[in-house]
Amino acid sequence: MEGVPVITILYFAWLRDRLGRSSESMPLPEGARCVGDVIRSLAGREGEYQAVFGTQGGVVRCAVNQEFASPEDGVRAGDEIAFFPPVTGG
Amino acid sequence: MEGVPVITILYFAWLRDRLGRSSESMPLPEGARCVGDVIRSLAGREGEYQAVFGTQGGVVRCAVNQEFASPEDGVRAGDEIAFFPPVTGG
Amino acid sequence: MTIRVSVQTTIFSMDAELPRLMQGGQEAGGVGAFLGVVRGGAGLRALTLEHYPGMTESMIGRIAAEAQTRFGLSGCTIIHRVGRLTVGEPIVLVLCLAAHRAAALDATAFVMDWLKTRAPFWKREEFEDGRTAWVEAREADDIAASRWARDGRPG
Amino acid sequence: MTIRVSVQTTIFSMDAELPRLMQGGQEAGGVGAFLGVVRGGAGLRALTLEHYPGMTESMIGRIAAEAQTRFGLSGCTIIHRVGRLTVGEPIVLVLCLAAHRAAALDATAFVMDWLKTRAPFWKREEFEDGRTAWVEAREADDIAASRWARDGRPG
Repeated sequence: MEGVPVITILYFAWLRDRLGRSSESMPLPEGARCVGDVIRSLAGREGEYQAVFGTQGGVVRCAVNQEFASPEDGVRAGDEIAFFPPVTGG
Repeated sequence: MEGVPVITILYFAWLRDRLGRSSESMPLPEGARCVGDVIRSLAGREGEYQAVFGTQGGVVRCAVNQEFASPEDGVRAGDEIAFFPPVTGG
Repeated sequence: MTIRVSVQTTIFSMDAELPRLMQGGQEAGGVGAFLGVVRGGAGLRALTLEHYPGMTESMIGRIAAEAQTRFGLSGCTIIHRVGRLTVGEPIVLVLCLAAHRAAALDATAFVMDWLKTRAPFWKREEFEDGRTAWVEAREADDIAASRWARDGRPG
Repeated sequence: MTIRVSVQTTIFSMDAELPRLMQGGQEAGGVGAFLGVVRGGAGLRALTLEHYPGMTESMIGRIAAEAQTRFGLSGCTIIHRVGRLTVGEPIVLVLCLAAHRAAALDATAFVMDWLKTRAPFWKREEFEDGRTAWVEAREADDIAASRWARDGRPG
């Protein structure tokens, strides 16, 4: 498996509910260099993905390797990328 | 005892230590109408009273019937008048 | 609204106080709290707290009522110990129940500032060498209390 | 300085947390605290709290360390529950140990404001009629958190 550029994606809260999964492993999309590239790839899928990452993408927050991240932040093979709504703890 | 104009005086903290008593009953001093009159009467006593209510009177605080009071506040027979240093609770 | 005021020699329990406070209502979202303890250092061994029985309870009750009005509290508990307390022991507990955290924490600060300046307690320090001394009032406490007096009332 | 961070399903005890916190030192004069509970009303029955394991603990640990530096704390305890919690149940406990009350209470407000905006927790509401809904983030929480960002850092 060495050399296969895979990323792990986690979904929380209503993103998980709507997408019907809490995580997935996928190859780093062709040419993807930043979080925004991954989002565009996910928005290109059918069904809920398009709604969650396209239409409603503005409210989706992201973390890369457990650090809050912006669409401009870089991604690499092996990264853990999480998508979730704005936090509501405390 | 009806008609004898008596006041109760309480002393707290270092005032009590220096005066050697925590309370006393005394007749309302002749012509006394306010807290200041009582203070002047006590300052006229010998020994520690003079020091506590004269020289150091500036830091002494007062309550009349368990309400903070100023030298100008009135006193009447039956009143409970307390003298103490600035409070240091909490 | 539940107000509870106690001046006591015995220790208190935060866990035991909470259910009583929380009777203040389901609409409450949080409890602001402050627990004061005897601060050590400079050879201090213990404090002895003296108070003015009767006046203490009435002043603390008024402080609680004022906090309730000003911050819209659903409950307020103020427990102040008296007697001899060694370094590290709890002196005072303030609990303020409110719908939101800002009101709960602001009310807690308000109550503490007023307790320091309006409740008739006096502390005597006892040092390891046997020396004792009455604690002098801190100007900083008067300044802290004055920040709440925007309505011009002295207390 | 003692920092303790816990994300747990079980209830916590303020009394049990205090001795651990107080190991922070004899120089401490007080503990500021906030206890958040599930606020009732509008037919709410319970909340379910979800979090991002790993990231939650690391973010809370950073918030505690930041509070320690900024307010000179001697100790900081942050316990956040996850899972299903009914109305009135405790969600979060923050304890900040400091030499003086102002620092202890300000630090407590600081930690709560940052927890609300920087710790990856999400709440789902469950109503008496069986309906459920994810809680939306409050703009007021972002504003509350931004008041601490005088150094220009976003969090």
